[in-house]
Amino acid sequence: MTQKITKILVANRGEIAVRIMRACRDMDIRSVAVFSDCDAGAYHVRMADEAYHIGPSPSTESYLVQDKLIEVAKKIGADAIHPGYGFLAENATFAKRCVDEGIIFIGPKAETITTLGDKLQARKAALESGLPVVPGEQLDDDNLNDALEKAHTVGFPVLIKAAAGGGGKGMRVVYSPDDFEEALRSAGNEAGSAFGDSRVFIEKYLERPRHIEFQILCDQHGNAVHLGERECSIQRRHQKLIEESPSPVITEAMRKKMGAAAVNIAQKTGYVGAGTVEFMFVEPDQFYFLEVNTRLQVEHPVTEMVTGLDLVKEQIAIAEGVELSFGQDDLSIVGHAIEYRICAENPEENFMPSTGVLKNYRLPAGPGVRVDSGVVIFSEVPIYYDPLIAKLIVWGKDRNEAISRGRRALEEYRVSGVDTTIGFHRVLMDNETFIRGDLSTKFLEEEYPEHRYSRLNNTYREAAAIAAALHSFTTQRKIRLASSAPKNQQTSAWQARHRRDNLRSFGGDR
Amino acid sequence: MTQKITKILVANRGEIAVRIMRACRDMDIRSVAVFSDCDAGAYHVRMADEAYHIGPSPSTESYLVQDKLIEVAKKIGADAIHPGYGFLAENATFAKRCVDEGIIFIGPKAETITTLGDKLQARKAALESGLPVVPGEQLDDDNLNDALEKAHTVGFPVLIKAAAGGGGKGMRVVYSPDDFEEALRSAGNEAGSAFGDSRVFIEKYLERPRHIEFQILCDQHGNAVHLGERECSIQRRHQKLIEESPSPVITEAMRKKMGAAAVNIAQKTGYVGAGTVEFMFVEPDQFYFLEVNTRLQVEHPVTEMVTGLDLVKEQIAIAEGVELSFGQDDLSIVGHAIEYRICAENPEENFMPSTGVLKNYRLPAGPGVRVDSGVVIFSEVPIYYDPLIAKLIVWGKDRNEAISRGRRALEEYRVSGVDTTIGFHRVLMDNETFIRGDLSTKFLEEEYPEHRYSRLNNTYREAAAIAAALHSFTTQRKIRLASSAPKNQQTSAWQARHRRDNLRSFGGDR
Amino acid sequence: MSRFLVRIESEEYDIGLEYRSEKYYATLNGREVEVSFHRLGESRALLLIDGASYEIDVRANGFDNRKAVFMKGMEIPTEVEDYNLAQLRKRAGITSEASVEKVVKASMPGMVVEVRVKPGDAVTAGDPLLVIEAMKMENVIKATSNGAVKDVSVAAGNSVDKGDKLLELE
Amino acid sequence: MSRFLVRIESEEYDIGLEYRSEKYYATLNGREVEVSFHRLGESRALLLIDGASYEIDVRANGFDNRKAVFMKGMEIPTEVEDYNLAQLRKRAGITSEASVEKVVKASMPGMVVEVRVKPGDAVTAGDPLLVIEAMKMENVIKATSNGAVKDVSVAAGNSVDKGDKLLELE
Repeated sequence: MTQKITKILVANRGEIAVRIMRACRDMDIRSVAVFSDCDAGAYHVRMADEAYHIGPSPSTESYLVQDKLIEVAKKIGADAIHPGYGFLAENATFAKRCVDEGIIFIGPKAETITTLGDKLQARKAALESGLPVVPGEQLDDDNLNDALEKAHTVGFPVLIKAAAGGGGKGMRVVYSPDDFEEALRSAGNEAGSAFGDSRVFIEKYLERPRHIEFQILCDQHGNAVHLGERECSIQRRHQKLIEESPSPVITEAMRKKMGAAAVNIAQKTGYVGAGTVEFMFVEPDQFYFLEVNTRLQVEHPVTEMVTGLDLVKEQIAIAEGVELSFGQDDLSIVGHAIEYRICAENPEENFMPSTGVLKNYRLPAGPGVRVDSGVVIFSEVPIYYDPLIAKLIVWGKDRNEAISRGRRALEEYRVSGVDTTIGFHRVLMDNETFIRGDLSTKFLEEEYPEHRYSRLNNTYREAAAIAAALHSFTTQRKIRLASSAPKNQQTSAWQARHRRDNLRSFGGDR
Repeated sequence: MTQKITKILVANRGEIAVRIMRACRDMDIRSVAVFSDCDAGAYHVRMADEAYHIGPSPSTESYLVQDKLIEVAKKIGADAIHPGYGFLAENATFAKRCVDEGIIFIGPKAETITTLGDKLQARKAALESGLPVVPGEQLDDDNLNDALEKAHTVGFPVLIKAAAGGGGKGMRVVYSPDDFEEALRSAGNEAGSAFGDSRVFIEKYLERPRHIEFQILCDQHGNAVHLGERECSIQRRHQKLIEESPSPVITEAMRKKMGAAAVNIAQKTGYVGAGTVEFMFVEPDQFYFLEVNTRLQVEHPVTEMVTGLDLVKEQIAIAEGVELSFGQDDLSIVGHAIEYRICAENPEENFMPSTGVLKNYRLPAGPGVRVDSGVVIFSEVPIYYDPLIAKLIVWGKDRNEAISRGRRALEEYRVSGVDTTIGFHRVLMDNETFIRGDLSTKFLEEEYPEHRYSRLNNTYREAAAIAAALHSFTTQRKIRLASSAPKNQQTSAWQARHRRDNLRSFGGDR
Repeated sequence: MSRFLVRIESEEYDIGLEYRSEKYYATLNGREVEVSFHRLGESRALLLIDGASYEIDVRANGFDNRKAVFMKGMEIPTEVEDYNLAQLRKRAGITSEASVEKVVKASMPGMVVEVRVKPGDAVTAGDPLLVIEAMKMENVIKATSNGAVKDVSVAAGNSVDKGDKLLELE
Repeated sequence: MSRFLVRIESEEYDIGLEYRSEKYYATLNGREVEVSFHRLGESRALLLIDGASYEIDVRANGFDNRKAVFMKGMEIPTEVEDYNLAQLRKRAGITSEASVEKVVKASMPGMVVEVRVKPGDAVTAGDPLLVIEAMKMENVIKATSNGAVKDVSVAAGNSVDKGDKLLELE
């Protein structure tokens, strides 16, 4: 009982929309883009077979408006909607709405999203599936004494977490009982205003855990597999920056054990589609269930690179009702992959977002290099959305080869017009602790407490000094030569010279 | 007894120079570019750690001048020279010269190059190694009757080939004994003037063979492996255009048999380094030795994609004296890879070379796509060298997935400023005979006798018509609006409008 | 509304265009089509035609009506004329300018290796006229229409630049 | 020969430059270096320094001496001055213009969420001044030097464009 999908509306933008459309093209499925005002010339619109305008730039007036998406999908006869990640990807209401309108939602069932989206319910499901969870306690609404007692049972430091949480909101680490009351109150308030749900719970706070997650795939016929782990310990503000697969510390035995646990909770909750089961991991072999992400994740390409699978194609096949074409034993991990999130941000200014037009944009290439980009040269990075503009993924036959290729590709990547995380990543690739694979979610604050990410040395400084002086020199020289020309001709001699010479050298060693 | 290489002079240009420098970076080896006048801003110069000018644009005055290359290598203390392909890659004199000067030549020994570079000697070596060769005969210099008799023994049609041949020069197909004498004479003359060696021999002419070649790797310690085959049957004028690995017709048993034959001749001739043993193949299981290419080949990336190895890194390790880190049994072929040669040529004008500046140059990307490019945006494609500007390589879990990704990547690839083979390749990916894998070296002339490579249909024609009319319309409109402006402002309204609007829309559906 | 006649291969398309309150309105052979047009660079634009997305590059030389439209991995040669002028021209029996070009020019720089015709020779479309070596390959320049050789401007051994006149037919 | 003083981090470099018969001649802290310079685009060039290859992008704003040099995956902030003027300035005890900038400007468009200081407040380098929300994230703007708040130009809820004045220190 399969239903061939022939046209997919991609309810997203940026790199993930482009990524999904590439899979559509590979499957000979027509892809449909939607776009807001400021995305009228965006790369995902150019990549699509069809494209429709859905509203003003703010996502609340465009990409998040369920009515508009459904309206376009029906008007143009799309069989299915792929939500990507973010926006409506984990919105149970939207998933249900699609189904009600006779459109396939490429993702898990609405009920599964609801269950796993609530941290308390997810924790319960994990316990029932026999997964280890971090020691912790649910809290009654208003009983502070009871809560404090439970905190003592769990043992300080404790972590207060919002039941409906995400993105670090409604989360507090409490080291001492004295600070508990205030932290509890403020976490509840923050959760209430952010999610409309002030329920919180407490967990034992792990000081230096690794973030390890397992990719799962489940078809509509009860078959489920895991595709190995990803290590995503390099984070800032609970947002991942570098992900890799496999993890440097997961043995084959641990992979089997944790993978089985991941498949188990998926099957217990009736999971369908691609998903991720997240764990905290403490060496050598303790792991704790964290949560399930009911969507395709940003970092899915590292799993693709080491398994040879195309996860978006698998998602679509599952949505069509096709059985998985492989079992757990058919899968193996080959080599090592690392993903670098290329964000329009200034790492030294606490990753402050940066906007602008990409005056230069040149992708790295060659052996072992993949780029999933949402922008091209002359694209504008608008203010309205996530600052992730692209992902660089490298593959090597082992972790060392992957790191070497990462270094090379990051140096090849050329972007001008916005600040990016490229230089930051390049610095990390020389970090001995990273190279040793000694990672934790505390990595950045421990290694770079000053937020300075530099590999400037005297040779580079000298080269940059000569470059800067040459820029001044050539500009001055031209202004002198052109001083009798009308004023508007004087702006930039560097430019003027270039235009006249039409890309030829003006000097050099000929 | 290994010698660590720390600095490599890359005696080449274009995509292969860039490719080699990428491997150097991955191995933390300093790479040195050399460049001619017109390559002063070339991509390989920008990619290098160091770069030195070696002469005027014609390759006979720069890239082929052995003295200059040796001089630079010695001046800057390069341990090794990598010749790439073409230029001096198969020049035994240069290989010997390097060794004499104490510089490692990354390639086989001079003697091996000499032996295998001569078709008659190579044929003899193949026979001695027990490889099947095409039925054929050596010819005495001046005895026509004897030659004709031998042609009859071999059986018409016969192929007359120059002993020193290459690139189709000194080669004639003869269908009838009546044409034999003239063909023999003209082939000899052509060979004499092209190679300074008028010796020719005759072979049975195979009508529709496949071109199948095996990649080999041999270290300095007598270890040798093959890395499976490449099928390179899609050719024009004896030059390959599309290569893939594995071949759609080679079974595991045939791969073993032919691979063993390839390893055998390599070991018999004392081969060291990376090389390719070429065969003609007639279904279902006949194969004939053709020649050995004593260099890295253009199409090496398809082998890299299905084996996970980096052949340039392997070459360098072998040159350092390191033993191969794997045996034949450790190797396996995973998935399927196809390479498209992106040449600055017009396929419909018999692949006439095209030169110019790349006003737009955007690489395809995403899952399963690799690009080895020798150019970037604003690069100039000069008249002096090979028209190959880049290679697009796609990988899929099977041949169908690779073809689908090839289609998609070719449509993503955007080049303006020169003609290219991109559209040609895209058309071939819809060809049923190609999709079936029914290939031969006659493929192009059989399938496209008119040299027309088009997939225009009415929908595309209509879109192009509207685009062209809009271009005229917007240009006219601006000229009208600007008619009182000074003359030099009128050139292109499309441009003018663009500059003023700074990348914003001028119309559309907002 | 401006009206254009666009020729692609042997097909002709009648395109009407109008720009009104920041929008483009188009007709294709008399039928209305929804068009949205977004500039992406000097000669590039994103064109949506009834929703279908085309990223286009247009190359025009400014000397004649020909424009090359690059899209979906294809380079499509087009000829654009004012619709009314095209009708006048047709009624007068004049073929369009692209097909009456009789001057053979070098399409790339190179060296003339061989000239195979001389003034007065009759040639048929497809006949080899001369051979130019460029990028280490010999390229045969062929006649694109029937005619007679009027004049040969180069000789074997000459270097030519792109656009140089090679010979003229009549 | 023109002479420049270039400051990168806390290091100073004395660069001499001359252009003679189509070649550049350079000195670095008095030492001669071989320089070759090849234009690649509007603000890009290939620079060979004693053979070492650097593909550079230079961004200059035209208002002050600062230029950002992008190379080898790094963006390197530099300050370039005429060498002699720099010496005069130093003798007069004036610090370079970059470090005396007291006007805090928005480095990106966004919305002011919170203003944490008011005129008259004393601030130390690193103190939070205000919070701007952009791209769904809150960004804290901090003082880059010690001083007192002279004037605040925005209030919570205001939208700001890149380059807008936010407040001024003294």
